[in-house]
Amino acid sequence: MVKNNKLFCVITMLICSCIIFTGCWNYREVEQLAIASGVAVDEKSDGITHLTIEVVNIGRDGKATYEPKYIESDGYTFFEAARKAVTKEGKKIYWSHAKVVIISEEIARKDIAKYLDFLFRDAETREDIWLLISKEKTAGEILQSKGMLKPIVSFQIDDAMRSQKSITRFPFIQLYEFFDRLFYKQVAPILPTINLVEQHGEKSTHVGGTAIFKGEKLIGFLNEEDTKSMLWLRDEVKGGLIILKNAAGTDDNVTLEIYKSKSKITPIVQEGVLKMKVEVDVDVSVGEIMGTSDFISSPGRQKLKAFAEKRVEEDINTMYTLVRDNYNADVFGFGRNIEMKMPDVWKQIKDDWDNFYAELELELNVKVNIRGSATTRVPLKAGK
Amino acid sequence: MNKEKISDIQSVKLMILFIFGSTLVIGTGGEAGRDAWISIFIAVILAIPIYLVYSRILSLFPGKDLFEILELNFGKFFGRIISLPFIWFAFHLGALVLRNFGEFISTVGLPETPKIVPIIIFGLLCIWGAKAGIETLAKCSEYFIIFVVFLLIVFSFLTIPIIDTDNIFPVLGSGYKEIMSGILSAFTFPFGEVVIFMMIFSSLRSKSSTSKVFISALLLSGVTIALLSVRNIMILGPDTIEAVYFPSYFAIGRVNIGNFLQRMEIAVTVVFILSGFIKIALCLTATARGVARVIGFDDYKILITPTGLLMVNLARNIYEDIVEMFDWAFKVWPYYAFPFQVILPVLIWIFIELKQRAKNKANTTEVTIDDGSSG
Amino acid sequence: MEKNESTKSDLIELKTMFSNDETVTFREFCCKKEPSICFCITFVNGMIDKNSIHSQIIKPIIEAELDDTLDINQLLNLISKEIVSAASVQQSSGLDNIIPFLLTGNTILFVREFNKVIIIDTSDWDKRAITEPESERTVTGPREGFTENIGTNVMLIRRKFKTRNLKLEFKDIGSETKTKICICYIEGIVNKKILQELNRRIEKIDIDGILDAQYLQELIKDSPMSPFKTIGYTERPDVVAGKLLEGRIAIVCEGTPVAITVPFTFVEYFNVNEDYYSNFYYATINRIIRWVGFFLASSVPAIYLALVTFHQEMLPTQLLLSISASRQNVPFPTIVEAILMLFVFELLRETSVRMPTVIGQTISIVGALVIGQAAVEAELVSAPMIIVAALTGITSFVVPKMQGELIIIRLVFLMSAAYIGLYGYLFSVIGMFIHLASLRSFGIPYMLDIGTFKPSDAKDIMVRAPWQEMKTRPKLVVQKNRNRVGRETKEGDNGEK
Amino acid sequence: MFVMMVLSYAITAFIDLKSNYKKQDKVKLAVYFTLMAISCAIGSISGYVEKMPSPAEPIKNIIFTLMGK
Repeated sequence: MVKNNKLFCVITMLICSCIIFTGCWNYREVEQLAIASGVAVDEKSDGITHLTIEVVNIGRDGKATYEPKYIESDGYTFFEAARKAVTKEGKKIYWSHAKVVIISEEIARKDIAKYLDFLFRDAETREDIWLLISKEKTAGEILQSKGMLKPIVSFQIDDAMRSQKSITRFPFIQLYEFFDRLFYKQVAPILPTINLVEQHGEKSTHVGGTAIFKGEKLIGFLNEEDTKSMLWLRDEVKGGLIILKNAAGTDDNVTLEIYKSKSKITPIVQEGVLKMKVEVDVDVSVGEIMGTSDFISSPGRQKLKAFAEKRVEEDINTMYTLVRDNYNADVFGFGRNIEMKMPDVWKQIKDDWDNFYAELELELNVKVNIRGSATTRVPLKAGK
Repeated sequence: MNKEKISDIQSVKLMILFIFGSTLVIGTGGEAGRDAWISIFIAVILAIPIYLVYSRILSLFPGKDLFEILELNFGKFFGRIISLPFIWFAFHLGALVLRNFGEFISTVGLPETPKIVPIIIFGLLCIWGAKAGIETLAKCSEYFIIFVVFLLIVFSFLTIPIIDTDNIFPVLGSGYKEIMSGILSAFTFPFGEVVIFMMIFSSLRSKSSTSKVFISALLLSGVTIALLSVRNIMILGPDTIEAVYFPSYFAIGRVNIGNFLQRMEIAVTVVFILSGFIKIALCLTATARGVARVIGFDDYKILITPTGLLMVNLARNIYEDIVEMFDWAFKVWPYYAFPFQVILPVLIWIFIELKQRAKNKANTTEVTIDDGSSG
Repeated sequence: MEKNESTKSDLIELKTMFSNDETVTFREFCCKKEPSICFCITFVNGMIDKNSIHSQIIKPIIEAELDDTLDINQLLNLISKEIVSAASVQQSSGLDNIIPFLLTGNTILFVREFNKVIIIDTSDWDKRAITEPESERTVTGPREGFTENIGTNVMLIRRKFKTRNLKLEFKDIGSETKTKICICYIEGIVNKKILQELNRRIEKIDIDGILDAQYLQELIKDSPMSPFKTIGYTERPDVVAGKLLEGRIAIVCEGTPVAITVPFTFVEYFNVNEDYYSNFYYATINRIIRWVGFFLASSVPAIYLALVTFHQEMLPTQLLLSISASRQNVPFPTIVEAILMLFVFELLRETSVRMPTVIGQTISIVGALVIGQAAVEAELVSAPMIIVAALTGITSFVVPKMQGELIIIRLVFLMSAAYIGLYGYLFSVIGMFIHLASLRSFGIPYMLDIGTFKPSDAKDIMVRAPWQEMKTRPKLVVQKNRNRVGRETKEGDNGEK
Repeated sequence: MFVMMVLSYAITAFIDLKSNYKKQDKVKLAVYFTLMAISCAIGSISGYVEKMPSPAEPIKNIIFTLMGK
C-alpha cells in the first residue's frame, strides 16, 4: 500500500505551521472592514480627485444598526484618494459591496475613463456597480442627501435602479456595460443621471434622464421623456407608461401601460441610400382615462391607437433628430447593427461613420396594440 | 515498470480534464476576436490527424510508453537523446500551468498573499496526486469531471439572461489571417498538449482502442471549449475579452439572478483547480517517467517529489509577472510548442512506420502489428 | 498402575492449581450400589447450571447400577452413553485439554483415579437478552441486535439462512484470551480471493488478547493510519445477512455485540438497513440527505470561515452586514471562534455520552444555555458561529458511523480554509479525494470506479432502487453468481398481477 | 530563509521516504537527494536574487529570430 496519508500529514502540518509562523496575508476579519456602499467622484479646481465615500457604519446596541458615514478624501489619483480614506476611517475600505458610483458632470465632460480605470482594474471592485452622472453641482452632495426609505443612500439608489423596468425613465446600465461600450468605439456610451429633489423639506435622490457620451467625454443630456424614446430605438423598453395628453383631440389625458415592447431595427438600402428601418411593436393596456371620453369601444380604441402611434412616432423622431444633429452620437448602436447585418457595407463606411450618421434617416413604423383596459370596461363617471 | 491499469473511459476523462486544464480560464484562440470559436472548431478538426499519429505510435507497441518505444526503435542511446526534449516539454508545461494557477489566484483571489504560497501548496498537492499513481488520478478524475461538467452546465445556464447573441455577429467578420493565427493558438494550446499522454499511456487497459480514446476526448473537450468560447464572446464581446486576463472569470462574474445568485466566480476557480490539478499531476508523472527511463530506474515514483519541487521552482522563476506570462503564452507558445506537438511525433511516426515495414518484409509470415489507428 | 498415578496427580494438580480459587468447586461422590467406584466432578461456579449438574450428572450416577468389574473404557462409555443425560458429552484426557473446557463452563467428571475424563457441557451463565441495538435503531425492520455471546450471535445469523451454503469458520485468536471468532460467508457468492486475503491476515495476527472486535479491525485493516474505516461494523444480524448476500464476509467476535464486515467501501457509510425496509423513494431521499449531511458536517465551518474572512465579496450585502454586526464586539478572530465552538460542541457530545442519562439532560440544557444564548449576549461568540457549530453538530449525526472521521476532516478543512480561503478548502477536498481514491479494502477499491461500473451497480449508491431492479450483486465484490433476484421471482410477480 | 528552505525540504524528504527508505537502492537515493539539493538551492537562491535566469527569455529570442520578427 502506498502510504499517502504521509503527505496528507505534511500538508496539514504545513498549513498549521504557516498559520502560526507566517501570519495570514489575505485573512481579514469581517468586522475590521469598512464596507463602502457608494462613492461620489468630484474634481477640485487644481486637478485633485475628491472622493466622498459612503461607508456603512455598523453598530450593535442590543440589535444591529446601520448608519451611513461619509468620508471625504483627496488625492492625485482615484486610488490614492481611496487609500487615504483608510487613515480617516481607521479601517480598510472594502469595495466589493459598493453599489453606486456617482461622477460629477464636470469630470464626465473632461474624461470619464480616467476615473473609472481603478474600478475596472482592481480585483476588489465589482463590475455590477451602478454608474451615475450627477446633475447637481457636486456629486458628493447627492450621496450626502437623506435616504427616504433606507438610511443608506447608495442602497436606496440601488433599489431605484432595479425598479427601472416599470419606469423606463433612465437607461439600465451597469458598470460593465459601460466598459463594453467604451471598448467598442462605434456605439456611444450612455449613463443614467441623478439629481436631488425636495421632498418634505429634505433633499432626496431622483434618478432619471440620460447622459450621452462620445468616447469618454460627456457631451449632453436627454430628459426623461427623450430617454424613453431613445430606449425604444435601443429595444430596451420593458415596461413603463405612455402618457397621452389631450388624447385624440379630446380634453382627456390617457395613460397606457406597456406590457411588452419589441423594436426591430434593420438597415435597408432604399434607392441607393442607407436607412435604418425601425419597427416598434408595443402591447399596451389602457391604464387610466382622466375624463369621460370613450376609448374602450372598438372605434374609440382605434382612435386611441392611431393617436398613440402618432404620438410615439413624433416623440421618437424629435429625439432622434436632437441626438443626431446636436450630439452626433450613435447611442442607438446603429453602426453596430449595420456591421452585424451588412458587414460589407460597414467596411466601406466604417471610417466615415460620424459623417454618415449625421445624414442617416430613420424609417419609423410604430404599432401600438391595445390589449385591454385593466379591470374596468368604462371610464369612471357619474351615472346618467 | 508498472502494473497500473486504467480503463478507456477513465483515460478519456483524464484527457478531457487535461485539455480543460488552464484553457477554460485563460481562453484560447483570442487572436480571432469574435470568431475565436470557429478557430477552435477548426483546430479540433486539424488535431484529429495528429491524434491519430499519437495513437498509432502507441498502439504499435501496446503496453509501452513513448520513452520505451523510442528506446526500442532508436536504440538505447539515441532513444534516450530523443526522449530528452519530450521530458523537457512535459516539465515546462507543468511549470507553466502551475504558474498560470499562481497568477490566477494572486490576481483574482488573494492579492496580498505572495504568489509562491499557492504555487507551493498546489505543487505539493500535485506531487501527492502523482505519487498516488495514475490509477488514483484516473479515479479522481472520474469524480472531478462530474463536478466540472455540473458547474459548467449550471453556470452556462445561469448566464443565459446576460448573453447578447449579437456579439458573435458578423460571423467570419475578422480577417483570415486572424483566424489562422487563432487556429494555431488553439491547436497548440490546449489540443496539442495531449502529446503528454503518449508518455503515460502505457497503462491503458485495452490495446485496440487507443485512437478511440484520443478522438473522443478531443471531440468532447473541443466542442465544450468552443461552446464556452461562444458563451464568453456573447457575454463579454470580443473587445472586453481582449482587455481582461481571465475571460471566463469575468463572464461568470456578471451573473446576477434575483440579486441573490451572484458573484459566483468561484465556480470558475473550482473548475480550474480540479482540472489544473489533473494536468499538472499528469505532466509531473510524464516527467518523472521520462527521467526514470533515461537514467535507467525501474520505479519512477521516487523521482516525483524532486522533479515536482524543481517544477515549483521553475514555475516561480519563469516569468517576471502576469503581463510577461500572457505575452509569452500568446506570442511565443504556439511556435515553441509546435515542434514538440507535431514535428517530432510525426517524424518519429514516419521512422517507426518505415522500420515496421522493413521488418514485415523481412518476415512476412509473422504479422503482429495491432492496427489500432484504423478505428 | 502408572496411569493411575498420573491421573491422580492430574486431579491433585488441578486442585493445587486452583487451591485459592473459590470459584472452582470439587465435588466427590460415590455410587450407591458400589461405593468403591468414586467420582469427582469439578466445575466453575457461576458458569454452570447447578440444576443440570444435579439432575443430569450426580443423581443418575449415584443411582446407577455400576459394576466394579468393568474396565475404565467400558465404564466411561457406559457413563457417557447410558447414565449422564446431558446434551453434549465427550471424553478427553490431559490437563491442557481439560482446562479450557473447565473455564468455559463445562463440568469435568473424573472417574476414580483414571486418566480419562468425561467433559459434560453444563455451561449456563448470565447473558444479556437480545435487545434492540442502541446505535442502529430502525422504525420498521427487525428489533434484534447482537449480544456479547458469540453463540447467540452466530445463531442470530444462522437463523436467517436455511441453506448449507452459509459457512461458519471458528478460530481462536489471542495468546492469552483465546478469543473465539467466527468467519461467516456464503459459499458460492463470496469472492474467494477476499476470503484468502482475510484468512492470511488473520493468521498473521500476533497479540495477547482480543477484547473487542475493534482490536481485530485495526489488526487486519488496510492502510491502518487512515482515518477512514476500511472495515464495516454493525450491531444488527439483518445487516450482516444483507452484507453476506452481497458477497461480503462477516466476522463475529466473542464478547463483542457487533459483527465486522469486509470488504467495506465508502458508500456503505451512507447505506442504512432502514433503506431496505422502506419505500425506495423515501429511502433514496434519505440517502441523499445523508450525503448532504456529510457535505455539511465536513464543510460548513470551513466554507463559513473562508467566506467571512477571505471572500466577503461572495456574501450577499445584507448577509455581510448582519454578520459584521454580530461580530462587532467579539474578541476572538473567526478561526479561533470556530475552533472553540467546535471544540465545545465535541466536549458536550463526549460528556453527554459518558454521563448517566439523567445527568445528560442537564448537560444539554446547560450547554444550550451557556454556549447559545449567554455566550452571544456576553459577546464572546457571534450568533452566526453558533448556528454554524450547531448545524455541523447536528449534521454529523446523520452519518453516525462517520463521526470520528468527520471530526478530522472538518478540522483539516477548517485549517486549510483559514490559510488561503476557499482555495485551501478546495485543496484539502482534492487531497481527501486522492486519499480516498488510493484506499483499498481487501483488494476492492474503496471508492467505486464510476466509469467502469455498469449502471446496474449504481442502483444501490445514491439511490435505492426497487428490488426488482437490483438484480445483480455489486460487481466489485462478487465475481460469479451475480444474479440476485431470480427470473422466477419476477415472473411470479407478473403472474400475480 | 535559507534554513527554512533546507528544513522544509528535509521534512518533505523525510515524509516522502519514511515508509520505503530501506527498500530503495543507493543509486536511487543518490539521485533523489541530488535533485532535492538542486531544487533546494534554486529555491533558496531565488529568495535572495532579484531576477533568476528564466528559460522563457532565451526561448522567446530564439523563436523570434527563427520567425524573423
